[in-house]
Amino acid sequence: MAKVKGDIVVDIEKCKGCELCVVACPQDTIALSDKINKKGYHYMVKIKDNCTGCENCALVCPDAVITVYRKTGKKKEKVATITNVQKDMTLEVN
Amino acid sequence: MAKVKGDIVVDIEKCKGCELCVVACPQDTIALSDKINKKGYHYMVKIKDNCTGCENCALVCPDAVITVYRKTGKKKEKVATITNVQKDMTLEVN
Amino acid sequence: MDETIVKTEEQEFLEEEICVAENLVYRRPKTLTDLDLHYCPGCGHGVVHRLLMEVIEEMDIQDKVIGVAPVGCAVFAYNYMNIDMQEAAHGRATAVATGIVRVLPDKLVFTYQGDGDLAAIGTAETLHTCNRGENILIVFINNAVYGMTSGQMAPTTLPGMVTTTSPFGRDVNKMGYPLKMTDLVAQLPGTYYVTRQAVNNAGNVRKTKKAIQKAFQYLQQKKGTCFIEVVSNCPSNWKMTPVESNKFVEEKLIPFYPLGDLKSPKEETK
Amino acid sequence: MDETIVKTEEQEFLEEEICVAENLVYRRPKTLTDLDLHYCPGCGHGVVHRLLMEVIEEMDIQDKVIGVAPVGCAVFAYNYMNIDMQEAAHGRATAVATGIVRVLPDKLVFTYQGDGDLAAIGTAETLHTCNRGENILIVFINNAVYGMTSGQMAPTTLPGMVTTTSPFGRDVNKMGYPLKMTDLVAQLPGTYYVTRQAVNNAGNVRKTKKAIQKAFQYLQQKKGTCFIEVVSNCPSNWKMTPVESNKFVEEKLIPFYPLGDLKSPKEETK
Amino acid sequence: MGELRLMKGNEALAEAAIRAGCDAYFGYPITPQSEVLEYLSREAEARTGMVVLQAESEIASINMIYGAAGAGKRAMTSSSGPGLSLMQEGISYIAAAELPCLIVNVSRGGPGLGTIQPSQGDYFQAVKGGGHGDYKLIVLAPSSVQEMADFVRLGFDLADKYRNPVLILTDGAIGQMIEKVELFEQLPKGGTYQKPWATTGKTKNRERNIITSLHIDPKEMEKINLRLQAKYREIEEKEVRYETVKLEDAEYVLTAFGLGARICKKVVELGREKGYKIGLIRPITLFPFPKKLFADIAPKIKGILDVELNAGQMVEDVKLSVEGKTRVEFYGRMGGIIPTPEEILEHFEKIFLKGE
Amino acid sequence: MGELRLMKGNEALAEAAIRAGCDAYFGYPITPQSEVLEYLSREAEARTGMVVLQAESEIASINMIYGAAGAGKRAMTSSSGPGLSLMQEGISYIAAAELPCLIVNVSRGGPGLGTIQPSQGDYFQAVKGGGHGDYKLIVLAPSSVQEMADFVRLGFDLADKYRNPVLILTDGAIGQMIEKVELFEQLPKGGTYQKPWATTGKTKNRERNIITSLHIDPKEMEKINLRLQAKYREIEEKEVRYETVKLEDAEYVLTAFGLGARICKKVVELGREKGYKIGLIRPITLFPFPKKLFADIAPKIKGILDVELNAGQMVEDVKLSVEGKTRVEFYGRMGGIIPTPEEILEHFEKIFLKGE
Amino acid sequence: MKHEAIFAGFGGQGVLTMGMILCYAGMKESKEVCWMPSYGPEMRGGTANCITIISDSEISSPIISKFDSVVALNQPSVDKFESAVKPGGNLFYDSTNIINPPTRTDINIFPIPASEEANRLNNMKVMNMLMLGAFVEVVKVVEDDSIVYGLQQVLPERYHHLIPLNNEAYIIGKKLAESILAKI
Amino acid sequence: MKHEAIFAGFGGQGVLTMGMILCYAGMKESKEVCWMPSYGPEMRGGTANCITIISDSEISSPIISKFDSVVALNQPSVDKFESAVKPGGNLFYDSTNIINPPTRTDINIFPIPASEEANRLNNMKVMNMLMLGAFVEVVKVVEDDSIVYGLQQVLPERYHHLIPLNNEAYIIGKKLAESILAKI
Ligand SMILES: Cc1ncc(C[n+]2csc(CCOP(=O)(O)OP(=O)(O)O)c2C)c(N)n1
Ligand SMILES: Cc1ncc(C[n+]2csc(CCOP(=O)(O)OP(=O)(O)O)c2C)c(N)n1
Ligand code: SF4
Ligand code: SF4
Ligand code: SF4
Ligand code: SF4
Ligand code: SF4
Ligand code: SF4
Ligand SMILES: [Mg+2]
Ligand SMILES: [Mg+2]
Repeated sequence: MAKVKGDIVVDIEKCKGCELCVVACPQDTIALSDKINKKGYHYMVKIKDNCTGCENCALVCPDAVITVYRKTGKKKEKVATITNVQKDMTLEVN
Repeated sequence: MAKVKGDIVVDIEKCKGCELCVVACPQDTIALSDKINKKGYHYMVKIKDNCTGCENCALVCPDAVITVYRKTGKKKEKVATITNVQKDMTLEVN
Repeated sequence: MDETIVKTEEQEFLEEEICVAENLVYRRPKTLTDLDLHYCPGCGHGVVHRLLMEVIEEMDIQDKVIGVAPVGCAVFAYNYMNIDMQEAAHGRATAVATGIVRVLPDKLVFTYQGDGDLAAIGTAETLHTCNRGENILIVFINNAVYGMTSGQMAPTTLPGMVTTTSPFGRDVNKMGYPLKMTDLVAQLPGTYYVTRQAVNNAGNVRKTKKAIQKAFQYLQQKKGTCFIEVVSNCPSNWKMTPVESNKFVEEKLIPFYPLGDLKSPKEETK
Repeated sequence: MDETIVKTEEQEFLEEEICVAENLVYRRPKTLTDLDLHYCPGCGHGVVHRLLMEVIEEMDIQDKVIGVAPVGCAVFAYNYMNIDMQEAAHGRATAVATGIVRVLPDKLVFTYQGDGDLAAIGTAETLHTCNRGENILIVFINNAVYGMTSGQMAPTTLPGMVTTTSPFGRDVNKMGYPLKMTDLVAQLPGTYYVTRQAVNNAGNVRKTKKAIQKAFQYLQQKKGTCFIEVVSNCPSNWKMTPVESNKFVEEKLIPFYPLGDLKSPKEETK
Repeated sequence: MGELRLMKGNEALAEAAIRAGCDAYFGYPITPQSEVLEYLSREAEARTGMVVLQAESEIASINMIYGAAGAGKRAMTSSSGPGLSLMQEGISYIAAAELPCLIVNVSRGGPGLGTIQPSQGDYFQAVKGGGHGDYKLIVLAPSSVQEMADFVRLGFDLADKYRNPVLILTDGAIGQMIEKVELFEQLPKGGTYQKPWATTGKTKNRERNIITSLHIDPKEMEKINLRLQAKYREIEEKEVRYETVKLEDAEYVLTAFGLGARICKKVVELGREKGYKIGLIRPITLFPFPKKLFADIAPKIKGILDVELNAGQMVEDVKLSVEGKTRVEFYGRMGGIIPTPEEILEHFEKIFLKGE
Repeated sequence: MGELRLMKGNEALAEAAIRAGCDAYFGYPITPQSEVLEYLSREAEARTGMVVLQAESEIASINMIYGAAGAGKRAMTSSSGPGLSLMQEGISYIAAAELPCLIVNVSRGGPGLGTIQPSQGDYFQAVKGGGHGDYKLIVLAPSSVQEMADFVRLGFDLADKYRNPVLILTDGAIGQMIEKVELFEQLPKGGTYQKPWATTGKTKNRERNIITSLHIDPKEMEKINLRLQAKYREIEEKEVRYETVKLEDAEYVLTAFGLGARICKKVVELGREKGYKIGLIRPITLFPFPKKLFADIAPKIKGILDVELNAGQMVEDVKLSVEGKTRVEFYGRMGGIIPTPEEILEHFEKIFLKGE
Repeated sequence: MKHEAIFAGFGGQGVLTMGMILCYAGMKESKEVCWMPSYGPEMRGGTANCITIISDSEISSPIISKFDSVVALNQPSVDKFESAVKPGGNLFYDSTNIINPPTRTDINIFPIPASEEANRLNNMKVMNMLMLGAFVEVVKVVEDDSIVYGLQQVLPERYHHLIPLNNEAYIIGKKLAESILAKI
Repeated sequence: MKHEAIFAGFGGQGVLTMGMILCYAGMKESKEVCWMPSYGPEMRGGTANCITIISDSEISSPIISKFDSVVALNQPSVDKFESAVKPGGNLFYDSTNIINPPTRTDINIFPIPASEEANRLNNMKVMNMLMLGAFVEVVKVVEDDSIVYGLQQVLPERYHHLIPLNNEAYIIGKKLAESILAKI
């Protein structure tokens, strides 16, 4: 487990399954689910617990559906409360 | 008298008295008449007989009213017959 | 629904310990509305929208910014960007922005234009706006194709590239070479900051955001026209997956349209 | 009329001996009609008209050439040039020329445009025509002002220069710097030969003619777009005599718009 | 019989352009007609050597047409509402310089950016003249894919015959839909009309040709205008085209053009089923408008219901034709909404029958 | 009484723009109206801080107006025939987005490049809509230098009141001529109408403002269209303006607008001298057109002679108003030719009196 | 005879092709046919549909809002077009991937497990032929031969080796519908 | 009272100014005035003219083709406008520089040696005031005082020192016309 611990939350109904986050993740933490959302897209899910909170996935996501958390000693800039994110997508897929 | 002898013919009714030819002539051969043509312009006239046929005046004339002749030993490119030029503008002015 | 959620112990720990407000490092900017973007999966438009809204949120200039988006896939930008916006006729965004900034000189006005828009029909407006040095930011999404109208050749389409109107590949002898508007406007005295960026990977996204930040700062200082080309993708019309399209950006587009600042203020370049 | 002709002996001699067909070295080209040009006294338009017609006569291409002149002082060019011509809408000459040359690829098509026409309203057409490399010659008369409409500011008006729409002098902060279209088009791969000339003195007139000759040769060889800027004058709207205006060209315009080839074919530059 | 194919309206139009011997197409993409440029980009050059060029804008397109038509060639462009608006200066120039060419408006809902759904809101622009000055286009309104093809040939012929631009005014529905179409055979490229006025290079044995619309002397300009007006009167006399349905015994007449007329045919059927003596006039040429037909029938009928996909535009020409001699009512839908036959019939009943 | 001055029509218009509190003028030179931009370049900024910018084209001008008007400011442009044609897309957008602004057409003889002499050939373009889609401009037709000034103020007020573009349709003669004009006092810059819809930066306490004319859903688009049409009906009810001369006992009515109406006033004088019972209707608003006035008077008179400097454009609105209830004749000159009162009277006599 | 249908689904599911095949089939039988796609920016995001009309006589409006049959290949299409079926008309849908099935009782509903069956054939692309088979079995507007002809016209040459597979799918679709019809 | 005149000559001879001065003079006397220049490309090449109308009542058309008076400062203007004088009207022209004088007999012709006299005053620019003097002397549409006022309005401040010279020229013009009138 890396020193810096991170985690992500994905708004699966907004995800379009473009897979750009998957390619962007240096940790191979994420992948597309074999399920589809209401729009018919295979949405992104976490498949490992090694997220470092590097934000890469969120940065490349065209639909701004990823929220990233990172636990470090450093003081972070103030950000506001999170709204409208769903948490039920941390599925193991293969 | 220079070795190369030249002469010009001006279509005075087309001349607009812009004086550009006068400034362009290296020999000070030409000037504006104190008379005006039908359009109301002081037209260009020859005031000296030292024309070398250098063409400068004709080159800068925006109204294409100057015909130039030059007598040299050299063989010249064939040009067609001259039309529509008037010859009564070789007045002495001061 | 038949989906069962299997949480590992580790996951439970993470959620409890990490997903709390004080650890939040990235979330959708609030200046982006909650609507689903209508863009195709993987389209760079979404990334650039988000970056603009992030910068506006971070700089707290929502009440100062006025956006102009002309026809093109991003014509609905006003549905997503939670700021005052004007939709513009195809090609005329910079004229519209000129109209706005001349009467509201203290506002921060930006345009958001495609390559068809900015470099074909809007060529005259683009060049003259830059030449006058209007105090606006021009965001220029170069996806080498007319996205909205389904994939016709754009001024920036690469030589040999197949589109619906260059079905045998762009023939430079008949259709001309790709037009590098960014290179041209960089030479006009009116432009202050001219740069070419991309959003095909996280590193480039970071740089693009930086460029947008700088540009808004320059606008605040009334330095003149800022111009950011973003080399982007159009998976749908390129007939590629999003991942393939970003590879195409990397391997074909960026070599032709090299990234970096074409003109940057002296304070910055030294 | 009260004009008496006093001929000196010398004169008589000259006329007899010199003014004969075999000594003729310069006359009005026959490709110019016999009409009086409507231009103001000393206007450079006349000189360029004549040069074009001289080259066409000398190259014997009257039946190959088609000219396009848009609105501007030279809109009546078709009255003077004894060739097939099309009048074009303001700014659209190169689009019209494109239409012609695409359907008549073996003809030699040229446009004759003012600075307002080519560099303001016609910016997009100019740039894209050059970018496509249409096989035409663009003759661009830069007189730093809108001549025909009586002296408004042009894109090429010098900084500080007074015109009817810049009554306090062109303020580059509000109106932008003069736009050097020739520099821009020289960078497009579509252009083959790009040069800036002037007609303010006999030497420059000779060079301009040379440039026109070259351009028509390149058109015959289908080399792509040839672009000749001619830095010219507008005595009427500059409120100067023709002689003063040519001095202004020499002292103010040419330093800002330096003469010479901006792009010339490799065979030529070596 | 010609080749029978299933084609999209826009593609039939493009195919017909090739077959009609069109020399050059210049255009700019816009929904719902981009298929024209796309089809031609694929097909045209290889088959007839036709020039196909994607211009940098609609303004460039229309001026390229000006150049090519002035050079004596069959030239054409197509666009939709906003693009047509941009072409108005060029169209006025082309009409004034009397250049034969073909312009197509596959229109959509406006004003402004509007919607891309079909509409007939550009009737005024096409028929009254959206550009400056007094001029007229010959305006053809197809109502099927078959006519999309046929009117290209007809349009080029009329254009050449009268040295006048021809506009095909159609809409997104007709452009996008697929129907059977019988294609005419390939015609010689450039058509067969002589164009001695074209700028093709001044040869020794003729005076120079000039294409212009500038006539600075008002007397000269008026003369040109009078000549144009005389030409328009001739066109009004000779080139009126329309289709009628069940007019013989009609007490009420529906009128509509293009897509609207297709729907109204159904209305006539439905109405006749209910026993109403109802007929239809479909103007095919919007200019010249079938004035006389309307004027002649007006005193014999009880009323006209004009149906359009706009706020009421052709209805003015109907009223101008009948000069108060019968009641003229209007029913229209806008913004891309297409009225159903049932709703039109209902409206017809409400207006004309309920009071009786 | 306001300041009395001798002014050129174009300059009076420019001066009035400053005084009406115009915030921004964007324009491009074209004869016969370049004085507007020239005058404003000299005068405006120093006096009120008004923005004056020479745009790179008419297309840029109209879109700059769009931006400035969308930002809630009083914005204006002016041009002539060909320039107006280029603006048609922008005008359609402005009308659709309901942006108040002022557009001036100092028209000249067309079509095409035409002549720069005065003409009224752009009536259709102004009144029927030269752009795409169903929209209307409020159109004012001044016939004196005084009205060139007054209608700028009126125009801005109507524009703001209805959120609708206003077009002043005048011509080269009225733009170029000098007459006495009484100028109104300087009004506050920007006018006094509240514009809560303007894009001025989204503050915390309001939703974002959007200026757009795009409504991709036909139902939505139709709703917008119906709202626009309802507004136009309201304008038709409330804003009709006209002038009448000797209408009370008139047996024949002349009608003309702008410059034409000035000439026709003289015709009325000459006619009355000869004992003809002749009057004049001068529509001041071309849209809304004084339909009711014409409809009401039609049954009471023997005929109307419509006089225009074109091939017959307003005459269609006259005919549509009278619906066959009186004879409507037309007399027009084109291409910059201005008819004399005498020739009009002669034509009137020939048409209406010779047969009697 | 006149039948007005709409085919709807995600882009890539071949819904536009279904309508086209039907048109060719109709043309082969000298019927009047008319096909009208939805177009424009709503295609972004991936849904597509086409109206297809087959008739013995001239077809009036190409754009209609009520249909004799709706063929829906995904959930959004069921949601959007269920209400557009004329009373007594038919609604065909891919029952594999649909979560909220249609609920109307005044129409005939045909749940076809098309994805599942296509999956069994190892080619998701033939799902549209399955649905088309079901459609033709029920509405009988054209002959099966004509559909085979239509498929040949529409399929690019390079895919012609897939014709047998498509035909197989078509027949499966017919059978599935047949069995439902049997129950009605 | 209504007088319709046209002033015509080369650009630079001050013909437009003549009309303007007359307008100001008329306005001072509360008359209706209207001034209409010729404009456009025919100004290239240097000729200019303006129509000026002074009237006690509303002025209808600003553009007319027949004039009560024509004032022509050069040959082309005489050639162009001689035929535009109404029968019984006046034609004033600069007789110094004119080669082909007017020939009509149904109008009053006033040859004024304006260039010559202006030359004598050592300022060719005042030639227009000379002609204006002649014109006002004959047609008497405004008072001389009003002309002085008009001159002040029209002349830019920096030339106001030339007002006396202009007035002198004006009076000479009046006298020249007077002597011709005496002969009529
Ligand atoms: C005057 C006009 N012409 C054409 C169109 C059609 N049109 C809409 S967007 C567009 C181009 C889109 O391409 P681009 O600007 O590159 O934006 P993208 O969709 O690729 O982001 C075109 C041609 C229009 N709306 N208006
Ligand atoms: C659409 C349009 N806008 C404006 C004009 C008016 N106009 C005619 S020529 C011209 C510009 C002339 O300047 P330039 O092109 O520099 O030519 P020059 O007369 O100086 O040679 C303008 C603005 C026009 N004819 N058409
Ligand atoms: S934050 Fe970084 S490590 Fe975590 S999932 Fe995203 S890309 Fe992977
Ligand atoms: S980048 Fe965003 S939209 Fe794309 S798959 Fe990942 S989470 Fe979904
Ligand atoms: S340059 Fe020509 S027009 Fe000018 S003064 Fe000399 S001869 Fe006359
Ligand atoms: S030819 Fe030369 S020397 Fe002779 S007049 Fe002309 S410029 Fe002078
Ligand atoms: S068409 Fe292209 S540019 Fe438009 S949204 Fe889709 S991927 Fe993006
Ligand atoms: S106005 Fe200027 S450019 Fe035009 S003819 Fe006169 S001098 Fe030449
Ligand atoms: Mg693009
Ligand atoms: Mg110029």
